[in-house]
Formats: sequence, C-alpha cells, structure tokens
Amino acid sequence: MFTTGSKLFIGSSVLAIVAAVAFGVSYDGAAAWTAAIGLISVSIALLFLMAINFWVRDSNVSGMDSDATTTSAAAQERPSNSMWPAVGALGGALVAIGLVATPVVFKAGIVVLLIALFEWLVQAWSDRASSDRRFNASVRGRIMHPLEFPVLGAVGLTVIIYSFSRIMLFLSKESGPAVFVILAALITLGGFLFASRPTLKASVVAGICTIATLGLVSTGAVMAIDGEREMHEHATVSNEPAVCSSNEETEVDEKASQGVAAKSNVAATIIYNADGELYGQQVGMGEYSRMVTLQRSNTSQIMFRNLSDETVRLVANMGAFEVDVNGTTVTEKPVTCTTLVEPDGRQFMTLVFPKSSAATAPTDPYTFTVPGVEGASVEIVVP
Amino acid sequence: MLGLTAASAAVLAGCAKDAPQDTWQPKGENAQKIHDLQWPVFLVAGIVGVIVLAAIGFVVIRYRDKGQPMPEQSHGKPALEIALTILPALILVGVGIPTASTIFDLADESDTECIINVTGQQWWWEYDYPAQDGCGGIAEPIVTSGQLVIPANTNVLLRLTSRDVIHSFWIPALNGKKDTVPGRVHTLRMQADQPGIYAGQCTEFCGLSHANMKMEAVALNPDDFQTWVGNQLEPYVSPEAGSQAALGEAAFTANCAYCHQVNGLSSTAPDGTVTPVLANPDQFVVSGAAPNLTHLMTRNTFAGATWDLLTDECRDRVWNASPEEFGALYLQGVTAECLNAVDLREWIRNAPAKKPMYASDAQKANSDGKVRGMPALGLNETQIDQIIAYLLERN
Amino acid sequence: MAIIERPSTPALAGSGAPAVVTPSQAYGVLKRPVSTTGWRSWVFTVDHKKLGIMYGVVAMFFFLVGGVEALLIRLQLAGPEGTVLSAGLYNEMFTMHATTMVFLFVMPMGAAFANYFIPLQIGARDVAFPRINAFGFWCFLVGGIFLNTSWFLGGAADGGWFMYQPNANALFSPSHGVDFWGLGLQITGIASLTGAVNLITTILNMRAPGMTLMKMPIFTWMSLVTQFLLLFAMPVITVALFLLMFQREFGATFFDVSAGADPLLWQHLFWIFGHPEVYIIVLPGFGIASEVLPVFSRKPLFGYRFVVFSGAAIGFVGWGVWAHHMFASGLGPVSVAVFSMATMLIAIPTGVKIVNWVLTMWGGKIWFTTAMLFIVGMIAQFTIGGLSGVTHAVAPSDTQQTDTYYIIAHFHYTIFGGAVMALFAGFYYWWPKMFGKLLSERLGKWNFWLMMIGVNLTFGPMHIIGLQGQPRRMMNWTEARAGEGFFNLGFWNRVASFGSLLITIGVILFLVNVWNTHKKSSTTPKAPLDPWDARSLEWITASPPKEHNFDAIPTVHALDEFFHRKYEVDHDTGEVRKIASAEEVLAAEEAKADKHIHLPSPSYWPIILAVSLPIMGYGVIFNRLLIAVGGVILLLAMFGWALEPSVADDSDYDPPVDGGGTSKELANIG
Amino acid sequence: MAMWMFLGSECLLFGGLISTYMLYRGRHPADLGPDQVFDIPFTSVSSFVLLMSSLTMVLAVSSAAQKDDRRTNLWLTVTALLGATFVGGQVYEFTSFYREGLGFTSSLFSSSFFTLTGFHGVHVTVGIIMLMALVGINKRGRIPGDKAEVVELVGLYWHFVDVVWIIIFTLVYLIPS
Repeated sequence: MFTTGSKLFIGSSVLAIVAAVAFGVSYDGAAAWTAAIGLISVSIALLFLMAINFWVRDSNVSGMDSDATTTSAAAQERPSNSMWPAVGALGGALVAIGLVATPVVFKAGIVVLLIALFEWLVQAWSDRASSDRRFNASVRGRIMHPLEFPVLGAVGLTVIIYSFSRIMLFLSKESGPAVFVILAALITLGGFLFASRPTLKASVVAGICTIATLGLVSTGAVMAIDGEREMHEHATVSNEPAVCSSNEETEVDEKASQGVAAKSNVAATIIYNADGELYGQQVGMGEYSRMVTLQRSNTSQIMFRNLSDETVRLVANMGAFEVDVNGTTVTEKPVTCTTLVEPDGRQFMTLVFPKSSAATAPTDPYTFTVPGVEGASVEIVVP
Repeated sequence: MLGLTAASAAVLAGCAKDAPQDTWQPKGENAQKIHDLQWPVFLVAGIVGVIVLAAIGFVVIRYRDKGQPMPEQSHGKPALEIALTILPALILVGVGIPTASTIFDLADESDTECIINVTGQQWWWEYDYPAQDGCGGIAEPIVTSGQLVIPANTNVLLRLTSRDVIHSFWIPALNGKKDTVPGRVHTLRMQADQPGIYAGQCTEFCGLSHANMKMEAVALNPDDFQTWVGNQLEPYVSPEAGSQAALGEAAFTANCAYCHQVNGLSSTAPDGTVTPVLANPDQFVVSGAAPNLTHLMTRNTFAGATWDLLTDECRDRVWNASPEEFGALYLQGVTAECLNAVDLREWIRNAPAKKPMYASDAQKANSDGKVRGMPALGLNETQIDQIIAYLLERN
Repeated sequence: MAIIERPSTPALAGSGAPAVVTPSQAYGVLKRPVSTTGWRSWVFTVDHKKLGIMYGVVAMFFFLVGGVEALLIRLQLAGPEGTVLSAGLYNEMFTMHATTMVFLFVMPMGAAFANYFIPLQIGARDVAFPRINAFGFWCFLVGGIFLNTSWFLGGAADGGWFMYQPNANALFSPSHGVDFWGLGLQITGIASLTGAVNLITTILNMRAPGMTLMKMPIFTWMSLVTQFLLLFAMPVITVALFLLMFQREFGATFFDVSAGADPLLWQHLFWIFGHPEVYIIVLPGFGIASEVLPVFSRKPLFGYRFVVFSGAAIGFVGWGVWAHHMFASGLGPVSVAVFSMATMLIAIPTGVKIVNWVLTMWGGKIWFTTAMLFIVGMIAQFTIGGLSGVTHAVAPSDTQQTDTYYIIAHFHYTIFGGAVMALFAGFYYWWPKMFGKLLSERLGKWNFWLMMIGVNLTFGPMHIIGLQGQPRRMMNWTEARAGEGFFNLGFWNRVASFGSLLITIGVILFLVNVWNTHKKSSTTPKAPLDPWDARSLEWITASPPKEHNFDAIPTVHALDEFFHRKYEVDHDTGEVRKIASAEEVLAAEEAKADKHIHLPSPSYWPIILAVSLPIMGYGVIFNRLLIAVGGVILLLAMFGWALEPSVADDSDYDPPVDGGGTSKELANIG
Repeated sequence: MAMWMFLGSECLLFGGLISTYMLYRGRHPADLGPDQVFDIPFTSVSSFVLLMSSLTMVLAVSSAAQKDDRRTNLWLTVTALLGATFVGGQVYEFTSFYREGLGFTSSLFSSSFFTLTGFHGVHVTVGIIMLMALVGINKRGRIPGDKAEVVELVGLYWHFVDVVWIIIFTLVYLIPS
C-alpha cells in the first residue's frame, strides 16, 4: 500500500507532530507557540512530500513494463538545465558575507538559500516524473507557479514602489513634485508612443522596460544607502511653561484641539471677556463664577471662549508637587495651555487632575489664568 | 395572550408591593412625567395587541379547513390597505406629540436648585457636592459614595460622568436612566416628592462586577438635609488615645489610606511634625479614585452599595420608615448595635473573594500594575477588628 | 454586466471516451475537481443547493451551541445569587450567546434558505457566482470556528455583543476574547458581503423569462431587501471592527478618552450597522411567512404589492433609526426626539405586514400543518414584540426600559418569536422539497407547541422582570431587591428558566424528527411531488431538485405561477377549478428539457482561500509570522482561482450516456 | 452589476472612515496637525497622477472594446505603473510624515489619517494587482467571457478608487480644519 519512500516521510512527520505536542505540553508562551507551529509546518511539508512519493509510487517502474526501458525516468538522457545550483551558491555567498557584514544580508542569504533548495528539490523531482519533458515542465509549473507568480509579483511591486519612495525621500521637498510629475509624464508618454507605433518589436519594448526598471531600482538603492534629506521633527511645545506664560505668537496651529465635545458636554466653559475678566460657567452653577469644580482623576473637557478683542491663551496651572527625581526632591509645576485664541474664537482643552486640591502646595493652587492679565484667574476646586 | 399579560401587568403593577426598582411607581416629578406618558402608550399597545390577537384567533377558527370550496383568489383591496396603513399612522402621531414634548421637558435645566456631580467607575459611584448656594447652601465641597443624598421636593440636577468605562445612572422611582460617558458630562434631573430611600443600579454593562454596582438615592427634608450637610463637614476627631479605634487609625493609615481618603486624618512623625495623610489612588487604581471614607457610617451601604452596613433588622426599619420618621432614622447613621460586621469583615479580609474585581497580581499586570477594585490586603484578624472599630467612629 | 461563471464551451461531444486518459493541459494550477459523490462532492462543491444545506447544518450546529449558552445563563438566573457561572464566565456567556445566535445562526440560516431557494424560485440553475458563493460559506464556517476557539485560548469575548468602548479595549478586557470576536466577525462579514453581492446579482439578472420584479415570489423579494441591507451595513461594521483592531493590536486611540476621543463614535458606527442588522435577521422570516401563509390559506398573499413595498420601506427607514439604541447615551433632546419619531414611523410598514398576513388568512381555507402553525404562532408573537417595541420608541419611556429585561423580552419576541419560528416553519414547509421526505407532522406539532409555550414562558415573564427594574447582563439577582407579591422577581425568573427547558425539549424533538426521517431504517415514504399544493416556482421540479434545478427553464406568466398551472380561475364567478396535477405540470416541463445543460464544476479554491483567513487571524493575535503564512496561502489561492479553467476538462468526465443526459460520473483516471 | 453593488458597499466603507477622520482631525498636539505636516504641492501632483491613470484606463477600456489586444495590454500596464507611482508617492509621504514625528499612534488625527489614506492605498494596490493579473491572463488568452466587459469592470473599480481619492484629497488636504 504505502511505498518505502512514503513510509519514511510518514514516520518523520509523525515524529515531528509528537515533538510538537511534547513542546506544547512542556513549554509555555511564545517559545511553545513558535516551536509547535514550526514543527507542525515541518510535518505538513513532510506529509506533502509523502503524498508526492505515494502518488508517483517512489518513481518505481515495474520490471514487467517493457515500455519502461525507454520511458522511465531512469532512461532519461540527462536532467534539464537548472539555475538553482547557481542561485543556491549565491545564497551561500550572501550568508557568508552576512556573517561578516550585517545581519540583514545574512537573513537575505538564508531566504535565498531556502528558496533555491526548495526549487531545486521540486525541479529534481519533476524531472523524473515522466519521460515527457513538456509534461514534466507542466507538472512543475502546476506546483510552483501559484507560489512563484504571486510572490515574485509582490516582491517586484514592493521593490519598485520602495525604490521610488527612496528616491523621493532623497530629493528636496521642492524638487520632489517635479520629479514625480516627470516620471508620471514619462510613463504616460511612453504609453502613447508605444500605442502609436504598433510595429515596434516586443523585444525593444521589453528592453526599454527592463532598463527603466533597473535604473529605477538601482537609483533607489543608491539613494537609500546615501541617506535622506534633512527632516526636522516637529516638537511638541504646548506644555512648556515658557510657551504658556508668553503672549507671543509661536509657530503653532491656530485651531488646535477642536474637540468633538458639544457645548452641553463640557465640564466647564471658561470665558475671558472684554473687561479683562476671566470667569467660569458650569451647568447649574450660574453664569458667572470665579471657581469651578472638577472631579479628581477624571478626563474633563474645558472650553475656552475669548470674548475680548485681544488674542489670548488660557493657561491651566496644575499645582506644585514635590517629586523625587534620582534621590533629589524637585518641585514640579505642571502647566498646560491652549494656543493663542483670536477674538470670538474658542478652543477645547482636555485636563486631568490626578490629585485633590489638598495635595498641591497652598502657594500654587489649581487655577486657570490668562498670562499677562492681572487678576484674571479662576480657581479650580478638585475635591 | 401575552399581550394581555403585558397590558394587565401594566395595570396591576401599580398596586402590588413590588421590587424596589419597579418602573411603574414614580416617586418624583420626573418619573411621574415618564409614567404619565408611558401608561397610555402601554394601554393603547395593549388594546391594539388584543384586537390583533383576537383577529388572528377569529380567523384561525372561522376559516380553518372545514371542507369549504377553494376561496376566491383575491389579491387584496388597496383601499382597505391604505386605510389600515393610515390608522396606525394616526395612532402613532397621537403618541408622538406628547413624546416629543416630554423629551424636551425632561431635558430642561433652567429650574435647577441644587447641583451634584456623579462619577461612575468600576464598580461604585462617587457623589460630590460642589460648594454652592443651591441645595440650601453648601459651604465646602462634600465627597461621598454609595448613597446619593438629596433634599426632597427640590429640583436637583446631576452632572454625570465616568472615570473609566461607560456606566448608566438609574433610580427608576425618580427618573429614567442616563449613561455616564468618560470625557462627557450628561445631566439628569432628580426630584423626590417625599423623604425616603430609592434603589437603583448601574444599567450599562461595565465589566466584571456590573451586577454589583448598585446605588441608592436618599431623599431628606430640606432641614434634615442641612443637618446631613453639617454632619459631612464636621471636622475630623481623632480616636481616644490607647483605644481600639486609635490602633485602628494607625492600621488604617498604614494599609488603607493609600487609596481611601479620610479628610483631616494626619500622621505625626517621630520629631513631632504633623502632616496630613492624603490618599493617592491615582497611583494604585486604574480609575484613579477610591471611596472617601471620612463619614462612612453616615451611609448605610458599602462596596458599591452591594452590601448594607446595617444589619437586616435595622435596614428594614430604615427602608420601611414613614416619610415623617425617615429623616431622623437615617441621620442616626450606623451605630455599633446596627453594624453589619459580618459582611464588612469579609470585605476587609478579602474583597475580591466577595465581589469579583480585577485586583490580583496577575490581573494587575495587564493594567500597568494598577488594580480595578479593592485588592486583598492580607490583614490579620486583630487589624481587622481595629480598623472596624476605627471606621465605626467615622460618623 | 456581470461575469456569469457559466462555461461557454460547446457541449460535450458524444464521440466516446478517449482511449487513453491524457492529463489535462489546462492553464489552471489544478484541474477542477469533478467528484459528484463522497465528501469531495461537498467540500469542493459550488452547487447552491449543497451550499444551502451546508449553511443550514452549520447554522443549526451553532444554534445548539448558542442554545447551550442560553441554558447556562437561565440556569444561573434560576435562583438568587446564582453560582453556576463565575462573573467572568457569565459575561463571556451572554456575549457569545448573542454573537452566536445573531451572526452564526439566524443570519446564516437566512442565507441557507436564500441560497437554496432563490435560484429555484426565480427559475435559475445556480447563483451568479458559484465559486464566490462557496467561498462565502467557507468564510462563515471558518469564521464561526475561529470565533469559538477563543473559549479554549484564554477566554471568549466578554464585552457584550455590542462591545461598547472603552469597556472592550485592551485595558478593560485584557483577554484575547475581543480580538477573536473582532477578527471572527470580519471573516464572517466577508461571507455576508460576498453573499449579498452574489444574491442581488442573481435576483436582478437571472430571473426566468417572464418573471418581472412584481411577479417575483415574496421570499425572494424579502431576501433581496435583506441582501441590500447587508451590502450597506457590513462595511460600516467593518470600519468599526478595524478601528477596534487597530486600537487593541497597534496602539491607536480611537476610543481613548484621554487622547480626546469620543466613545460614542463606536456606538454610532455599531448601531448604524446594528439596526439594519435587526431587519437583516427578521426579513427572511417575513419572507417565509409570506410564502407559507398563502399556500395553507389557499389564497394569494393579500396585498402583495403592499407587502413588497413595506419590506422595502423597512429597508429604507431601518437606516434612519439607529440612535434609538442610544436614547440613554446622552445625545441631546433634539436627536432623541427625531429618532423617536423615526422609530415610530417604522412601526407602520411592520404593522402593514401583520395586517396583510391576517387578511391573507381571512376568507381562506386554512390547513393547519406544522409549518402553518409555526407561522400563526410567529404572527402572534411578532405582534407582541412589535407592540412592546412601540413602547420604547417613546424615548422617555425607553429610558426606564432600556437595558432591562423588558428589552430582552422585546427582542426575543421579535427574533425568536418572529424570525426563528419562521425559520422552523421553513424547515417543515421546504423539507420535502430539499430532501424528498416529509418530516413527521405528529412530532412536528409537539415541536411547535413546546416551542410556542416555551417561548412565552421564557420571554413573557421578562416583560414583568424588566418593568420591575431588573437590568440586563447581570450575573445574578438578589432577594433584597426582588420584591414581594405577584410581580416578585424570584418567581418570574424561575418561570423564565423553566420555559427555557421547554424550548430545549422542542428543539430536541425537531432533531429527533430529522433523525427519524433520515435514519437508514426509516420507513418514511418518499414525499409526494407537491405535498402542500404549493404556488411558487421551486415546486415545478423534482424533489429533491436535480443538480441543474430545472430540465427546462420555465416561462413565467403570473405571480404564483405553479398555482396557475394547476388551477384555472373563473374571473366572473371567482370559482377555482383544478386543471392539472403537479405531476402533469412537471411532465410538461420535462418534455421541453434543454439538450445541453452546463453547470459550473466544483473548485478547490474557495475553501483554500477561506482557510487562509483564520490563519492570518491567529497571526494577528498570537504571532505575526502566521500572518505571512496565511498571506502566502491567500495569494496562492487567489492565483489558483483566477487561472482556474471555467469548467473541468471534458476528458475528466465520462461521456454522457445520451446526448442530453446530465450524468457526470467521475471518469476513471487512475 | 455585481461590481456596482460592491462599489456601493465600498462607498459606506469609505464613508465610515472619512467620518472618523472628520471627527478626529482636530485632535492633535498644537504643532503636529495637518497644517504642519501636509505637503500640498506634492499631494496635488500625486493626485494628478492618479487622475491621469483614469485617463489611461479609459484608453484601455476603449482599446478592449475595439478588440485591440496589444493596446489594451499596453494601457493596462501604463495604468498599473501610474498607480504604482501613486502608491510609491504615498509610501514616501507616510515615511516623511513619520520622520517628522507623526506616527500612527501619535494622536487621534494621525491614527485616523493613516487609517483612511492607508485603506485607500490598499485599494489602489489591489487595483494594480487586478490590472497586472488582467494583463497576465490576457496574454495567455484566458480571460473568461467577454474580454471588454472584464476590462470595463476593472476600469469601473479603478475610477471608483480615483473618485474616492478626489474626495479624500479635497476633504483631508484642501479644506482647512
């Protein structure tokens, strides 16, 4: 029933499954997962090979079959040409270089090596499947094409897109769009060119395409290695006391933090009016109050409305706390603020007070203030 | 037949002595508005249901196969159809108009006389009363939990929010429910006609102990309410030196005060300097809050109102008190005789065993080392006795 | 417009089998499978009937799973302070009960009937895209299994089926349950979406000659509306689930309040999907009711046009009422009022349907088969469910009722009392069509009465429990808040738990009935061709139908085509005369049999493609490497799918026995 | 038919994503919002490229209608290349945003921006794969059924993805918050 070869594979795959179970039982966590998945994959692969062996009956040819003397795989003159030994060698070389140079190359080498081995195996097997070359090729194609085409396509697409984006990153922000347009125009024009010259030979087209792709990829590679243009990281400044305390225009977005919260859902509205007064409104607490109550440890949405004709910002002074930093006691005064708000503008801010008012130093209570305006202050009570 | 049951349920529910969360026994103006709207709707629905079910019954009996000839192959009468479409439409218009007006009625905030902030977190409610002229005047903020104390016959406005997930605040006898959503403030009107105690429960699924997140609203006469406010603002009194409670104060400071605030509690260093003890629940609890225990024994429940601080007998006395007697009885708080020490001991001994919470070490690992709920503190029985003695004086 | 996957190659040449079977030189990766028997004929099938049956079997299985979950819940609540389940397990239980029942039972059971009967009812030989159809089924199956494996991999989802944020984010629900839930629903969502595209195309493009839209059987009509709802609802939940996944797996903050997010976004997205979902669940049931009623009342459906248009109206208005699930969420009075009105509006088309059903029976000659009993029961219970729905369309009243057991009563009356009862009617009504054998009517009636009484005993008391203030999703109830007297919670909770046992017995009786009918030693005779004196097109073919459905595609002249071929109506007197038996009608059709019938061949790829999805799902949760493995399988399957020949090679089959024969025995290829 | 249905469904998918973005676009630190990071000239150019690809797609469809296999393949390839250019531009854009400090999890704005445009990018990529597959299958002469119809269907999808981009571009990049 089972051929010798397939028995061998069955045995090994059972062994792998047993090992997987043993791993799963004896280890916890990611190690067990990785090992079990790996071993189960191995056993599946072995079962696959078993199936092949079983299907071709170990490639055994019956001695009674007179045709076999001419048609059996053994009677084949020689195997077909193969590029996989060469690819395998390339992989080996990459592994060697990688060991010396960088892990990336090493890993790439491993992948190439594995691919070459697998392809080699399949080709070797398919060469012996029958005496018919064309049939052998088709058998190989059946198994390998569904793997090769999508993977090659995906890799190709990725490489092209990636190199392209590298080129863009290398270029300056100004010239980028220009290059982009030129490239797109080239593609389109090329299309029109080929469309208008139906007699153009296929090989010429293929040649041009190959050159273009190679050019793109190699430029990309060069530029990827060469580095990117300088890019400055935007720093977050809004929580810095220096910014909050000034009335100077900084390079910030005027309309930052426009919230989703509708008016009815804010914890408090803080208003700065034309008389230079700052006061708070909370549902049910009257129209004018110099004190607002916010719950401790609670995310509170605050709306700031500027009804004056100056451009101002609202600052939330969130107390003063003694903090232990590497053994020394430091007093921290957390502050947060809105950006500058135009007259009649409004802005939201999200605040959390993790500690009650009692916890802050009496000299630094929780307050809302407007920098530079004396007496514009609303007390925040956190019970 | 079930339509009938539903309709009769609607009628009967008004007279029996029912569950404390019965939605058909309004005890305040807002719930009454809802009730005035819902019973006619139930009635109409019940009548329509009876008619339709009767029609089905009639058809089923009258036109069953008794050997009559094949019926006429009629495809319908458009006029009849249109009439039968318009009829329910008219009924619904009749229902719709009062519905809309009630919706806007219940959203009105302009007649507010008293403000209370309600904050939900897993799995208990915090109530804080901002300093205000309303509610008859509150000089300093009050923070409490478990029982929402409100003045009777006063338009109270609750400002609802949440510290972690969505909860829903619901005292059926006083008003419908309203979700408390983190980052948002929702308002809910509350008004109780008479002094008394009204049960409620969190009604938005909020995780493991959702079933154990209850609350009670307590309505007091405005005078009694002022007494209550005064009680809440009374300064801290240290236990008598050397008493069991004094040992309890030390045990409390060492074990409980990390999270639970007791206003006025202070610690004395060996050199004689006195520093107030401030709770930092933000460092230990995901929601960043734990119930304030300053006047624990003025309320009748603990652990998210899941258990009573009163023994069953004392509890029933409070719950069954007439509106006139209620205020005085409630203001007595929890006395030593009435203390339900059994549940309280079990709770202090191992809280997560009594109420499912995320407080074990393994569970803490999933949330930056913070607990959700009260962890088991590993106290011995002596310490528990001392802490209970100390808590008994928090009145 | 559509690509109809129907082979365009000429008919098999009847020149005899090639002497030597040469391997196919097709371009595809693998030859198409050709098995017509054995397990392969099911696993690789693209036949809408086989897929329909498989949908049904799998959905039935999940019905039992969900039922066991429901029983455990009722067991827990049978007494105060129940200890059958721990709090965490209870939360997982009700989450998975709802998810299983909605996504893995009622929806796919509707899909089962739609798959099986839509092509038959419109006179088509298969659906428009048979392979996509198969892919949909396998997605549903693997998605369902994936979802339920969470029980064994650290716990199932515990956030409620509506998975409100932020309670379902990683901080508050740390197990992988919610991840499984989200990914599992994505996978089953693919099934719904492909199914919708497929069935809509089938219905709109492949109707038999003469069948105008207004002559289409009503079940097909309701399914069409359902599929449109699915088509537009699924992408919304897809977006929500992606946001959820990005939040849980990749650290996004879409529902994180401290980052400034609004948790209500989730509620809006979920209910914009969730409310149409309600109609997705119930409309197929409406369709079945509207099929069964006329047959057993011996009258056409009263006001066919009104029923059709009210179905479509429900479909439209269903989109404008999602926020009525959020009356207590704090939307503001204006939105609440608007959605309250819109919700009342939807009661009108629903009412039209009930009125039409009653009027269909009115003046009829009603034959009480099990199927008919189920439908009458369904109408009664849906009426109750609909009316209790009106009471919470009234928003202030809803703030007292929402999230209490009253809501559970309401939607179980509509879903169990409405949709599920109709599905059971469908089983009894169409069983002879699908399998050629009648289910026992005696057992069937027991089944009906037990379920009818069980449903009312289980969910009826929940009206009371809810109005007495017992909230939903509570792992226990306490004596302290149970009250006394007639309406006390304790008594009615026990009644509800008892009722659930009756439903269980009813369901078991159904399974026994099926077993008795189909066991080897069964003496159940073959069902007559037309056991119910039915009216629509699916009965003008053999039972069970041949693989190609119809020997000749019938030409349609009227609504209730089959009835009009059997009976003649005198327009003056309204008298109805029988003019032909079902056998005669069928024989007349078979006489015109098409000479060459081509059906799509089975295919390996749908199942392979579907299997790649949960592999990627596990990858997202446990090990990113698995995503790559799944991805490779996915690519492979898509490649294989795209290049697959549209039909198996002729050489793979034995030649037909006669010129027009349809036997496709597997050729002996060694 | 089916493609129309599918696209209808896709409309809601993008509808949901766009609403999420619109809801959250203001949610970012003051100095790391759309105004700071967006490179409007560049994105305009890449939008133009995508528009051009719609034109070439039309040419492909008309060639297919004239049964001109060679030109059909050519225009399909050109469309795919333009699409790839667009995706390349998007990869560049994402990388540069990331370098400037705008990560996926930086803020609600960035999460919803990357989700929305990322989903669109995936759609374009799927479109490219469809185009390439179409060319491949066409070369082998294996397009089932009516070839022009298949090309038209893919074209329909491609135009849809284009139109969606126009909407996204307008709403996300051009209209100030």
